[in-house]
Amino acid sequence: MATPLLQPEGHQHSEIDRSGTAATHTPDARPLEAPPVQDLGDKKLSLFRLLLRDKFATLAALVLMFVGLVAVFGPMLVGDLATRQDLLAANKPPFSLDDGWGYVLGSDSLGRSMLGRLVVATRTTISVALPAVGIALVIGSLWGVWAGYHRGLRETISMRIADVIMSFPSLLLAVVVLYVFNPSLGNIVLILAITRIPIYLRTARAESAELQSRTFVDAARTFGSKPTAIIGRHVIPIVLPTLLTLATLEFCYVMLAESSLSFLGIGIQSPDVSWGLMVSQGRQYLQTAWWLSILPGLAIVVTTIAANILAAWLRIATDPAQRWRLSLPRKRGGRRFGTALKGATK
Amino acid sequence: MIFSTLAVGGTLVLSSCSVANSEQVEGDAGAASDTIRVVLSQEPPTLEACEANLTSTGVVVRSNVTQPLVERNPTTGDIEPLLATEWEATSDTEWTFKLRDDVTFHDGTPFDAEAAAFTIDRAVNSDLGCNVEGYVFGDDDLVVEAVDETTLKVTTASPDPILPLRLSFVEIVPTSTSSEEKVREPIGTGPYAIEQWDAGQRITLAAYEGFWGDAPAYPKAEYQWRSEGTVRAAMITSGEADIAMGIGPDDGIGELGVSYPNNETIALRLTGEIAPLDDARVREAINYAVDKETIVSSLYGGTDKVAAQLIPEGVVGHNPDLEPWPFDLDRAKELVAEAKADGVPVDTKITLVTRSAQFPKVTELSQVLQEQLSQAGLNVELKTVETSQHLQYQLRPFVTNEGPIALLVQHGNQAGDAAFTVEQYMTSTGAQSTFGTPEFDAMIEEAGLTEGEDRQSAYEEVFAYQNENVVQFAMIAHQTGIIGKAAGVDYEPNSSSGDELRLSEMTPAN
Amino acid sequence: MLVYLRQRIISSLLPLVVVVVGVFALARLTGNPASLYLPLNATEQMRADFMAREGLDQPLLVQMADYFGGVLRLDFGESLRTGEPAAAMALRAFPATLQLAATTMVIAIVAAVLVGCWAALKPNGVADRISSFVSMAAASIPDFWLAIVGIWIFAITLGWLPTSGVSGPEAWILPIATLMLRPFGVLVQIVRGAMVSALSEPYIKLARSKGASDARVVTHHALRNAAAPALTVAGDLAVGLVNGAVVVETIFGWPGIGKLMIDSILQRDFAVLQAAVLITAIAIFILNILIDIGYALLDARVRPTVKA
Amino acid sequence: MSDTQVDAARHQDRPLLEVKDVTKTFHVAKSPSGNNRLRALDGISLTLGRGETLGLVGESGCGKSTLARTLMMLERPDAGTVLFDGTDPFEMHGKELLAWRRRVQMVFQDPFASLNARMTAGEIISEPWRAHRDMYRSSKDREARVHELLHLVGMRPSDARKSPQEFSGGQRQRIGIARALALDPDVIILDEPVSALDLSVQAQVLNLLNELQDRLGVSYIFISHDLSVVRFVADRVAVMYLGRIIETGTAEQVFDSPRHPYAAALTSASPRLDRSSGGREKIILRGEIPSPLDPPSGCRFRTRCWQAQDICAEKVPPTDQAPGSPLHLSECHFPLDTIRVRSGELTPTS
Repeated sequence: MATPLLQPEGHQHSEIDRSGTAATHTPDARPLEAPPVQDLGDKKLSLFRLLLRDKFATLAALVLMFVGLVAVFGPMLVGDLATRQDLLAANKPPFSLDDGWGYVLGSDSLGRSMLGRLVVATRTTISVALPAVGIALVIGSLWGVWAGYHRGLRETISMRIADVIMSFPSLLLAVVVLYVFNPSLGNIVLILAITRIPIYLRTARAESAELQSRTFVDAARTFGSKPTAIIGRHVIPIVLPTLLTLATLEFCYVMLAESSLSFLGIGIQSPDVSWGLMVSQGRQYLQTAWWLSILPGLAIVVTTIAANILAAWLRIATDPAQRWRLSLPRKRGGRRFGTALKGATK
Repeated sequence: MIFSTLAVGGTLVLSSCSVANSEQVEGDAGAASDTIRVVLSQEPPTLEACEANLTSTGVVVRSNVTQPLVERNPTTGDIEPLLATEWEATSDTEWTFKLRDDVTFHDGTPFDAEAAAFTIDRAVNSDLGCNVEGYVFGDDDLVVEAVDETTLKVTTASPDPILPLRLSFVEIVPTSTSSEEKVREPIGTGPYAIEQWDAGQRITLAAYEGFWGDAPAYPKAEYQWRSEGTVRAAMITSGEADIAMGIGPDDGIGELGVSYPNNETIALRLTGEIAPLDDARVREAINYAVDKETIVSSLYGGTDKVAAQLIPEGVVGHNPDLEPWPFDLDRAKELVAEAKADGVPVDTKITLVTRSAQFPKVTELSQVLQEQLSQAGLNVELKTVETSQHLQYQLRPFVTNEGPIALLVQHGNQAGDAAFTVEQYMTSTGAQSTFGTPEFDAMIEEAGLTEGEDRQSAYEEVFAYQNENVVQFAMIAHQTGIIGKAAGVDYEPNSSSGDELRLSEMTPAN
Repeated sequence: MLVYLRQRIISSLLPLVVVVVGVFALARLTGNPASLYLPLNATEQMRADFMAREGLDQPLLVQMADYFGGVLRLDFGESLRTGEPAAAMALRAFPATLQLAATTMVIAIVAAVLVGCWAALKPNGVADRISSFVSMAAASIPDFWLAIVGIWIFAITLGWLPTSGVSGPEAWILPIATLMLRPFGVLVQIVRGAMVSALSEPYIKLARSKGASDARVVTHHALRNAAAPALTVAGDLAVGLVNGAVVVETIFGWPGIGKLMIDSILQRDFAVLQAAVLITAIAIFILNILIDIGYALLDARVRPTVKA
Repeated sequence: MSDTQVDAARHQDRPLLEVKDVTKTFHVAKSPSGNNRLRALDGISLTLGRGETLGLVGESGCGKSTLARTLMMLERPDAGTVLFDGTDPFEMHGKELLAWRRRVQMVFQDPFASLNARMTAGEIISEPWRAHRDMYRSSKDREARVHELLHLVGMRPSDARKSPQEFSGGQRQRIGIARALALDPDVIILDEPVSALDLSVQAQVLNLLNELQDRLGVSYIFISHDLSVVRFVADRVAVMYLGRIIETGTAEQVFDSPRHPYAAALTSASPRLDRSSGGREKIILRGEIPSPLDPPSGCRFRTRCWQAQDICAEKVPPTDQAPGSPLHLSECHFPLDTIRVRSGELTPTS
């Protein structure tokens, strides 16, 4: 059987060519039908303007801003409302102004204002979830990017460490830390952060391992760029949106994990209060006082959804290759939220 | 008679049915009539008879699978005959028991004095490390002797007026039982024999046809376990179970909850040798500051009783005349201020240690206590720990270096005699006592040697003395347990139901 | 592939040992189990006896050597709590978890693929918006709360399902529904995103313009592209489930490994804890390898090259 | 091009780049025969003179790209030496290495993959200077130089602010060339620089490359499987087969009188820009390229060669000089000048 000597396609793809350039690129695609974007000199300003074009993203941003403000200033405003007990006025239903605005969301099983407790819990929740996600994100991502870029032994060892952490019972870790040390906020943050590092580590490694074989990374190597410079310039900016989207999903996970720790009695301890703890403690009262668990649960759900919407939007807005989509007229705007996540989460 | 409440209906006939298939689906309507379904809060770690004083084991085993020689009537506190028909102290240290001669074990072997002697020897004198040994007997071994088939002689190292009470915790097993290792599924003389244990899922018991007493109303019993109180409650309301143990006041059991005094008392135990708790005025202030009435009425739906002492009514030594400390915040503040004026460091942080999930609403209670003590002008910090950690605070050697501690304790006197309480909680070297006084120690030791009426009044004095002169405790409440009970079952729980759930007292309601 | 498998298995052995050693050491940091297993009024002598009987009076390294010596003879020790062999307890509990996890993942993946594809066909359409909100909400509801609400509604109020337990197929519904929410929510997002990307690729547009039906485009072209990220995420989610759905197992009385682990931790039942961790760690390593293989089959780009 | 050192070096006699016996083996998953060593380069030797264009041709998988990557130090050879101006870059470290990097640059095959889509054209072109901080220190200088480079490759200064998505393939490749020129290299390795482009665009880019060479005096190693393109740009040509160079010579020598049967087959198959020499019959090779994991013994081409004899399986053919042209080398036991290149005769008979 005779075969043509030269393969007709203009695409060289040998077994030893490990460049792995994305096979999805057709050899001669015309430029994407990208309409010229207005001059994006001032990125911040235009980001803001782009945001305003998207109702959902704007709403999400407002919700998050509100949550942030409540976390920072709320506790000052509510004063001792969150701690003032009145056993004789326990479990008052919400949406009644009989006891003043402080009790508009009802009272809990000790007669404390639900509003006040939700506000105080906002700060605790955020100050557990944000640092936990942040620490895991920074450590896991940098480690994963580094391991994936260099491959070889560094990659193998890193992945096995990730395996170890992932198959380690996080509850044991929690009990140990809380036993040997104290169940302080800092320790809970630490546990949640450590156990979530592998998620970022694995995702960042996979992306980075793929990126380090890209041609533009090879190009950077031929200039003599150092690995750290290449990672900083070519790998991290591309991996970051995926990792950030992942982080917003993780933000939700961490809030839930913290509430599960509370459910098992080893999470945030009274008199500190978080949304998760409120849901956990309120579960007993589902049939007698539903608001004890529903209201903090709603806070978790709304915050999570807002964070996810904004993250999906941000992912597009920060990607020059996709940004034009946002400036299209409304009905054609393709991926407004919920874009591709290659990230792994649990 | 012993089981006066026991009613034998026509269901007796059903007991002759062969062992039904054990894969009966719960909720099966047909199952309701001949199987009593109980849901516990945890799976028994073992059913070993010599561990039956553990609540989770005893609730299944005691009086159902195995029986002791004598038993304590939970209502009257009297010791009543069971496998032994009569007993007497033949000397200061020697007791003689007359045993029944019509009893057989589930394997058909007859019960006799030898089996009883073997059991006591195995539980108390062996190296098995039985829980009952540490729980009801001291360091000294017992000398047991089977005089004849139906006569048992027990000799103690020192005089022990409550030996029969102690022996009521020893569940009799046949001599074929291993004395080398513990046995997960014991053979006993009780109305039910263990049929099957599907680890992790359920235990089924079947009525023993050769039982010496009246046959139980339900030919079969099935135990399951769920750790969530709301789920146990739900199983009653949805008809999946007939009896649910350990229901909390907000678990949603509704009308089907039956409350009973469970002999548990909650109190704050104060480290009386660490400032500022070393000042009696501060300890008194804590007693005044706790608003027990409101706690009981608001948190516990008014079913608990405000406590004045560590044991409830019905336990030998309970002092009926003792009044609970009144709630008087002003007086508390005054006492703290006085102490402060005398240089007592009342601003020192006091750690209020509680154990998560120890009893219903413990989290709520601890926050209330923290708030109320703070109102009195004390600096109180809350610390919630899990069981293992809690024990480090509860038992000697205590946690040190954590400053003054107010420990929330839940004490249950299962045995029905104040001796089991005061030796532990009130002597200056008691395993669970932080301090005491020499006079008090002497008083307690004397009380332990008394009998009958003297014993009652001696312990009454001990409790009064504690409140007046020692004040190691700030009493809160005698608790009430709630059992979930399906409408189709007649059962009246009593103070020992939590430790010893007598299936033979349960009958189908008509 | 075989070379890769062998290397992977060898390189996974060490982490396995690390996990067990770590659990061994950490568990013993949480204090002495003696007081948990002895009566409250146990004497010092009884304590000492207990420690000697359980070998807990030995130095940590000696205990560890003893343990690993036993493991090599397949003796994993006995439970302090029940006196049963620890390995038997772990092996008994594990299938319950595995069955639950596997069923949950299969249903979650199928449902997520269907919903995700449906949403992706018309980005920003009504279906898309609804599924986005529902899936995100699903992923952010605390599972224990949902479990209790589920029992309340379906077992108590409606009486359709049993509250808990493992009897009969209908007892699986609530635990699975509770467990699958988060995997489902996250996977819908992934599938939808990947599908939107895939559907906007030129070759898909070409296929569509040639008149291929939506269903065909989705199943023959786009889904294959969307599978890789979905597999990664699904794998990690499954690892989470295999490691024990503690909360769901606790509430529904499901005799699984997660519940066994938390009980063993709280009861300081070291031998059982170690056996349980070991068996889940092995399962997770196997799962990870399967994910790698699946990934390699799907996408040659990430097939690991083995370097000498 | 004011670097005096470079100028001085350029006037010496020895070749700018000398590759001797370079071998590169990859370890891969095992083949059916149990071999896991893939010999991508097997004793490659070649030279490149100043201002010269060396065309490197061969089928996909023959090792061309590996050679390019090795020359760029993206891969390290297992054996052999690479001498650039008499020194081995693989022995270099630190500043010396960085200085060498400046002299050798590369243009990649895929203009879509070789440019980071998140950067603007200006950022891409100026990226090399981030590693070479001594060049164009001020941002003003850089900007000016970027505009200059854009102009050099035929683009507008305003293009500097655009991102790669906004350009066509040809424009992107121009940006890639501008980036390669940013460091003022002496040698540019062009790995299939036009194969991803439309035919009309190909010609434009090739013309640009020729023009740049004339203007800047750079040397090219031009890798392609497209013979017509190579013929258009190359001064000399090297033909690769399964990791070895089996024939080198001037473009005329290799194209018009190939000595190795493979080169003959290759050149016969190429559509010719210049038809003046008269149509040669196309040679159709039988069989697939053997797996590089299990290359044939002796002469690697023997499995597809129509004149293979027993000796071809036993001995690796020696290097053979064409009579009268000492620089026209080939590796064949039976070079083609011993038989007549005539239509019909070369067609395999099976």
